[in-house]
Amino acid sequence: MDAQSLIAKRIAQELRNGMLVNLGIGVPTLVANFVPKNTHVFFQSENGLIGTGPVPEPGMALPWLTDAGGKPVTALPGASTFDSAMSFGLIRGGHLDLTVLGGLQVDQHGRLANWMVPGKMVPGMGGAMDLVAGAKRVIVAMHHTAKGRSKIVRECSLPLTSDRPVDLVVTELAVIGFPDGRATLLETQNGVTVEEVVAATEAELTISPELSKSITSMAASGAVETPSTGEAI
Amino acid sequence: MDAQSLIAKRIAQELRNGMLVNLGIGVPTLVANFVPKNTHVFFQSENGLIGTGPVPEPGMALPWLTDAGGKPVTALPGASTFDSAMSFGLIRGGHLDLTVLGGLQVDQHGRLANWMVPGKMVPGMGGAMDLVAGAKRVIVAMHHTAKGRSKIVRECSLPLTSDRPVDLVVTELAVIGFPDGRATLLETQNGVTVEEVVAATEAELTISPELSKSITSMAASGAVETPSTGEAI
Amino acid sequence: MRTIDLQDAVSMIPAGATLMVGGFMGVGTPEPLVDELVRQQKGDLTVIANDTAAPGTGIGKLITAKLLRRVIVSHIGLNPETQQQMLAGSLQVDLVPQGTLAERIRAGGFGLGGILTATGIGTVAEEGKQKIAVDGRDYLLEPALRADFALVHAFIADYLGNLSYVLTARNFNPLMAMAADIVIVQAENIVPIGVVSPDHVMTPAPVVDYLIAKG
Amino acid sequence: MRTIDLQDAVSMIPAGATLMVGGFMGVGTPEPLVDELVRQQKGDLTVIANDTAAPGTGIGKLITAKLLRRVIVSHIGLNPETQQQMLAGSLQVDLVPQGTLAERIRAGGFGLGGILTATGIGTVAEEGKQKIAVDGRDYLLEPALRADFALVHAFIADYLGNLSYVLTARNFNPLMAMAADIVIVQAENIVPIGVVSPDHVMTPAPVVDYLIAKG
Repeated sequence: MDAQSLIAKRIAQELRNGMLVNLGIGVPTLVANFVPKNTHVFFQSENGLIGTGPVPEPGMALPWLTDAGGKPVTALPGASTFDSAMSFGLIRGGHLDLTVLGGLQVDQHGRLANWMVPGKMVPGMGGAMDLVAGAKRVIVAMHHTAKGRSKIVRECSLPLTSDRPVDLVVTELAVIGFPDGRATLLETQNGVTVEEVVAATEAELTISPELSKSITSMAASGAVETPSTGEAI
Repeated sequence: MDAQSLIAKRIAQELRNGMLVNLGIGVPTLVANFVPKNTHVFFQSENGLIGTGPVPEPGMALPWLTDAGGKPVTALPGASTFDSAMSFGLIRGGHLDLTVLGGLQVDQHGRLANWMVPGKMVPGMGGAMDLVAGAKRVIVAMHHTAKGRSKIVRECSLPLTSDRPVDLVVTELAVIGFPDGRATLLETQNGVTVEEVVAATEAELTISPELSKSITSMAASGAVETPSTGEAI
Repeated sequence: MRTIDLQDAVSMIPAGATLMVGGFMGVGTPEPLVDELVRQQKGDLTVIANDTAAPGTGIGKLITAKLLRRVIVSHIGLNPETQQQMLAGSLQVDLVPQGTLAERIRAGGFGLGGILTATGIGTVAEEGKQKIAVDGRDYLLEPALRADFALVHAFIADYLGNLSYVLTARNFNPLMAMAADIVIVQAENIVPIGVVSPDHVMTPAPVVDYLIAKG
Repeated sequence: MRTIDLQDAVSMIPAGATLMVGGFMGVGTPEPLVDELVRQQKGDLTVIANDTAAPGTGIGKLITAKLLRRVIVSHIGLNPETQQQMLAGSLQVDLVPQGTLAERIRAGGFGLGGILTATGIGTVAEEGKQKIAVDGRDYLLEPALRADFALVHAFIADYLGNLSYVLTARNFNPLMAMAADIVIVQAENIVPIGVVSPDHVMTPAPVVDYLIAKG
């Protein structure tokens, strides 16, 4: 499985029945491909739609039914549409259970930068600031590194999207959370060692007690090498 | 014609094609009976309706279609319905061309008191404060006096509905405006003299130059007695 | 969204809770929920609503049953019992201009801290409130309102919980459906998914927590 | 409401005017009005909109024609020409978070002084803005937005000017229809009075000033 699908599939495990979910463009969009069986979630598109369906069959596209990028989509039975104030009322008002967004950087307290690179890329924040400030749960889907440099940093050099910390970062190497405001390695992706994650991460990384324990028990059974302790590295 | 119809009929002359109009309960409601021919106005009911029609025929009342007092009404072709935020967005946002409201007192600067009598009647302001603060034009429909006392007073003894002055007060005796913030007698109702209005009015009353002129010209033709000058009395 | 019996829905509501109740002079009020509150004698309630209707109708029934400690409303003029309980000191009545009330509820549901309105300036409604100037004009800061429960009346609900309202029974219902921790809906008609066009859904299903099953 | 020819409608708009233009990445933008603005070479305009679409689409056409002095938008990422004009200094780009933009426009149309939102706190979006605490939480005061003209796209207009929008072409259109001094509507379909149910009217006729007659 490629890195993007790996990330999307892991995030899809966070989906629960009845959730209202907003997926950003790029890797987050792929999460829709991995919704667990018997789990019904509502996908919101911030241009005014709940119940976004897949890309229409050839010849069936309607110019008035698109995703937030302006690309034709379909609507599932039970869909609803609304204006932009309502769309962001759902987001800002705490009705959105989960948003999955791409990231440029996440700092070790969980703060996300994902909307501009000064002097280079200034697309505008679109709905990103509202999504991070307003969603009940924010998950960042991104590659662990870019051009060999960690995207999980001590301090963001890029402008923040919000001062509200995200809840989870899922990369092709690891799942990182921010309990007590500290970047904490919760899981490694299949076949990745804690050392590999730590080596690829600039931020101070706490190893979660659960992960330490499971690794220790695996080590005891000879499955892996003894890892570093559960202390901050 | 009774006093209430006289008031309502005069106010109806202020209606213009395409206006959005909100009528309060009581005398204001009667204005709908006197809409000039070939004038189409939209009547808004603040419980969420534009296009309020007359009372339904017997057996045709619908529990979900009422006026702001909860009484069954009909809807005219081209009606629209909306929630209470939208209803008051229309009012507060300057989309309402005219509101006609009852009054308890109006002071000589045009400020209206019409929502409570301390220690006696506390119905709540309902939509009155929004209507007076927000409508493009506010007309008060009321009797000139109550129990022999002027309702157009120097200063309101009752709590104000808004500090925004109303535009016009129409009583069974007179039409009074507030140019430059001063109560100004603009018209007398048919057969009523300026003196009678002045005598029935506690507020300082300026006589409008137009009214003075027309009275003077009528006096010159022997129609009325010479009135007081256009000065404040 | 889950379906629930009327009795179980009301059992969830503890005494002392803050409820938003849809309706305008009783029109668009979920009467079965009101009746069940009376039957279960849920007391000490705070109700946020447009008005207290009239005795025997909608919220008027809660007044008559003396279940309310406090109401936040724009109008009580058609219910003399509300006035009596207010004067007797057994009921706290907070009067709010109707448009301000609607926007404060909307703000609560839309994640806004409050609203800035000129309504009420220069009147008793401004007492105790912060004034804020924007572009040289004064506005009152009126804080957002939320509730523990919203009791919502819909004309149509589909099996997912998408709601539509009808004519003047809409009023405060869609605003309240956004502004409470738990949203309980009584619908006149429950229809299969897809019967209501996406454009005609006024409250999207994900905000609805419970839909009262037909008895 | 009056009906008007496309050409006459755009003739009303002076150079230098502030326009709100409906649409989201071009979807729900009144293209005939945009095309006519280009044909009449109305320049020096300020546009308030969600985004600048892409070259050849919606507001992108105004960008390409260099008719804009300033845009107040949430996103310009799909239009490299907007970025070029911004970097060249010929176009002022004010970026506003999308939800904040929607609410500021709504506030302008609903007579509110502005909005109180937590979005943007701790980011560059808070620069120069007043912070206001309500119930112990900080919010940014974001002032209301209004325009001289709103260019609105509707799916259906009736002869009175009642408007309905369709699916994701709704977006900013109903908000903008409330927030401008003069509201000009281009509708895909114009239908007799009564064809649209009162409950399905999304913008009531009295707020519409001009409806573009079919050519």
